[in-house]
Amino acid sequence: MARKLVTSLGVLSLILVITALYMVFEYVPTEADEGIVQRIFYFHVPCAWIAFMAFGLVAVAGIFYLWLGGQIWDDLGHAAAETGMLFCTLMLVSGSLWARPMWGTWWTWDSRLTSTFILWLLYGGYLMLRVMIEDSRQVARFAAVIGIVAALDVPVIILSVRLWRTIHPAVLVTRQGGHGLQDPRMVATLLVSLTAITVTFAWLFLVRFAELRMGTRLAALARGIALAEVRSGDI
Amino acid sequence: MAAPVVETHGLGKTFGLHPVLREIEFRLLPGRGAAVIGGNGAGKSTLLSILAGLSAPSEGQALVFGIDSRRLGPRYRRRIGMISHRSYLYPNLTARENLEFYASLYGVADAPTQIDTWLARVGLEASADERVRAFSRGMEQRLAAARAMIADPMLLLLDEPFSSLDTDGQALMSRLVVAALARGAAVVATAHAVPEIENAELDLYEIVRGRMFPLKEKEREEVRHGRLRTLLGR
Amino acid sequence: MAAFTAILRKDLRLEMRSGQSTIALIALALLVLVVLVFALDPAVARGPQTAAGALWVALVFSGMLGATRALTAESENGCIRGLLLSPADRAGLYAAKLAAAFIFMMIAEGAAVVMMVLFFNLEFDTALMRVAPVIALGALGFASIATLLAAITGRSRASDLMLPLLAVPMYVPALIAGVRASTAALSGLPFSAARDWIEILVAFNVLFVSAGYLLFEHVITEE
Amino acid sequence: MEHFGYLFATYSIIFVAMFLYVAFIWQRQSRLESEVRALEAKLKALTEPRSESGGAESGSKPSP
Repeated sequence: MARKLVTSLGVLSLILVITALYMVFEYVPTEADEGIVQRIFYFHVPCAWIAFMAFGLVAVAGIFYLWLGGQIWDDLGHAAAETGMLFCTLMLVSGSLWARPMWGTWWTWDSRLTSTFILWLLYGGYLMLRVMIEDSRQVARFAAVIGIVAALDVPVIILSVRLWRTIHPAVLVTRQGGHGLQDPRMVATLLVSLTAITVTFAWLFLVRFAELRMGTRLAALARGIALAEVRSGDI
Repeated sequence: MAAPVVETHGLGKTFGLHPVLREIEFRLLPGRGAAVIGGNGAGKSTLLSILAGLSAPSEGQALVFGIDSRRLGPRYRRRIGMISHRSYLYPNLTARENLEFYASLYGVADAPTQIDTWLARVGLEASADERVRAFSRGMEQRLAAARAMIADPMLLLLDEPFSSLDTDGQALMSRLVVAALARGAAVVATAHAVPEIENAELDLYEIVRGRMFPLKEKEREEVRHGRLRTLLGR
Repeated sequence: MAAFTAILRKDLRLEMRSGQSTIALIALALLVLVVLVFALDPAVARGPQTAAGALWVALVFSGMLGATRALTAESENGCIRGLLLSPADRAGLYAAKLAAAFIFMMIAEGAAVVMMVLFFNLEFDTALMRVAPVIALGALGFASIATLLAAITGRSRASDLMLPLLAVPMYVPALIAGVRASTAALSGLPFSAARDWIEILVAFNVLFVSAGYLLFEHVITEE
Repeated sequence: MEHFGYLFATYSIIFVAMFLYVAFIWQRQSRLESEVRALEAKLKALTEPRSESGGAESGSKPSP
């Protein structure tokens, strides 16, 4: 059943991504000011949305883990964090590749870039900690706590970074907000690619989650065997 | 009949792939003592950690004062005293300061008198104002006993309490255990092989390959005389 | 509450006896300032803006050390288990450790402020009185996350790397707000100029002190 | 078609990254799956002879 769901999501995401790519490269008109590079935007924005949403998932999984226990919640949070990290990285890379021709620089401390960069650092710390602690039950509790605390931090980060950049005007104040998708075809393209990326995220997330569940099952089996071996020696 | 202080149901603990404890069924009534023997790494300390609520069982449960050991609130933790292989004493505080600190954590009434009494009882009144860092292992163990018992616990968990004590110290520890039993406390003590508690009536248990067995009368005698024969060897 | 005072009193007594943490923290804060003085071009780097920045760098580093110190006091002889075994509630333990880390940080910051005035050519005047509450808010915020995270990273490999890796990104909002508010205070601007920043600092503190208070029991217990 | 290189690079990176991620997980998953199967067989072999006790053996039973 689960396998079927993963496969069908994969197929669906493939179809959606191809459609979205067609729309991005062929269907949508070129934006007047920014030219062709503006087309990066159609995948960049969905990646950003996924990055934030995945972090929400990590926090929710953390709350459920601390509340109910159960390895499944930990696997859920782990998969969400890792997949979220992937999309967060893609967003930073695509943002950078967009900024270079547009702003003439690879990186600028624009408010959105800064917030997402901090988000990326938080994801990185979370995933790094998972590697650095061996005991699996300890990891689960620690990761849950960090996931929750980091999610609490996100609104404060966004707020402070926004205030930071507006009060302290830079040469390159964001133009991103003023994109103004004048053409309805642009809106349609954005919506389709948003759906495509979301479904792709769900697919990647499920693939990773299934793999983690398999690992959990393997550990349980190994424990069962160790126990059975000890028992078989009982008098 | 009084409610048991400790009651375990199918208790098990696994570290990684290694089942340290399994299927442990154990009951202890107030005023009774149990001595648990077993070799190094047999799981004695793990059992005590679980009973103290410091460690969570992997299977089954342990009820302490009728409460799941993982959910022991302050009220119940206050009634547990533990001596482990680590002393839980601050090396840079004096003996008296250490006891003052724990007395305040446990909310001991009339703390100064109690502290003096306990320092005298464990024979450390002369070293009361020396830092624990300067103590020998045996003195530290005596102070740890005072620390564990200062709040008159109803459950005493003693992890190899006789190790590193001299003959006097062992006799002292035995007296303390007997006194605790006499006032109705339950005691679980662990030992490598021979339980040195001379006068106390302790029920003997042995942990073999993760499971705990009561020792029968004949086996008891053998253990008392220092000839431990593990069940495994039968 | 009884546990809070007992543990904090014990920590302060231990600290007064050895003075180790205080000296280490002050030394670290001073070193950070010295490094910054040499790292920055003295022709450009003067005045309140740079001074405030330097002060907050010192705060972050001393905070890392302070939180670690407050917790490692319990690691000798397994004292942390003694605390967990005792009736002391975990939240009280968190509050005591947070308070200890906060006090250590404030002492280090006191020294750092004096050095800042000397190094960055400021005046000993009322501006410093206005920076004090900002620093206090920042130190409390850092101590609140660092105490929670140090309990986690203390049990990981490479713990001295993991603590900053987790704590610094989380602290960014308070860092931004704190530096701006301190700059405003040092420049002699009225309170209204720093109002937004102070509000962010307060919000950060409320959020993370309560999160730490609620979540600490999950990170301090063993399996 | 100014800056087409940037556009092309972006989309290439996005899809190469996703592809590599999935390929990596799949490879690991198939390895895990074979391990799980091996362990399942082993566990079965271990528990089979005493399956009449339904796994909850009392311990006092004489070993076969």
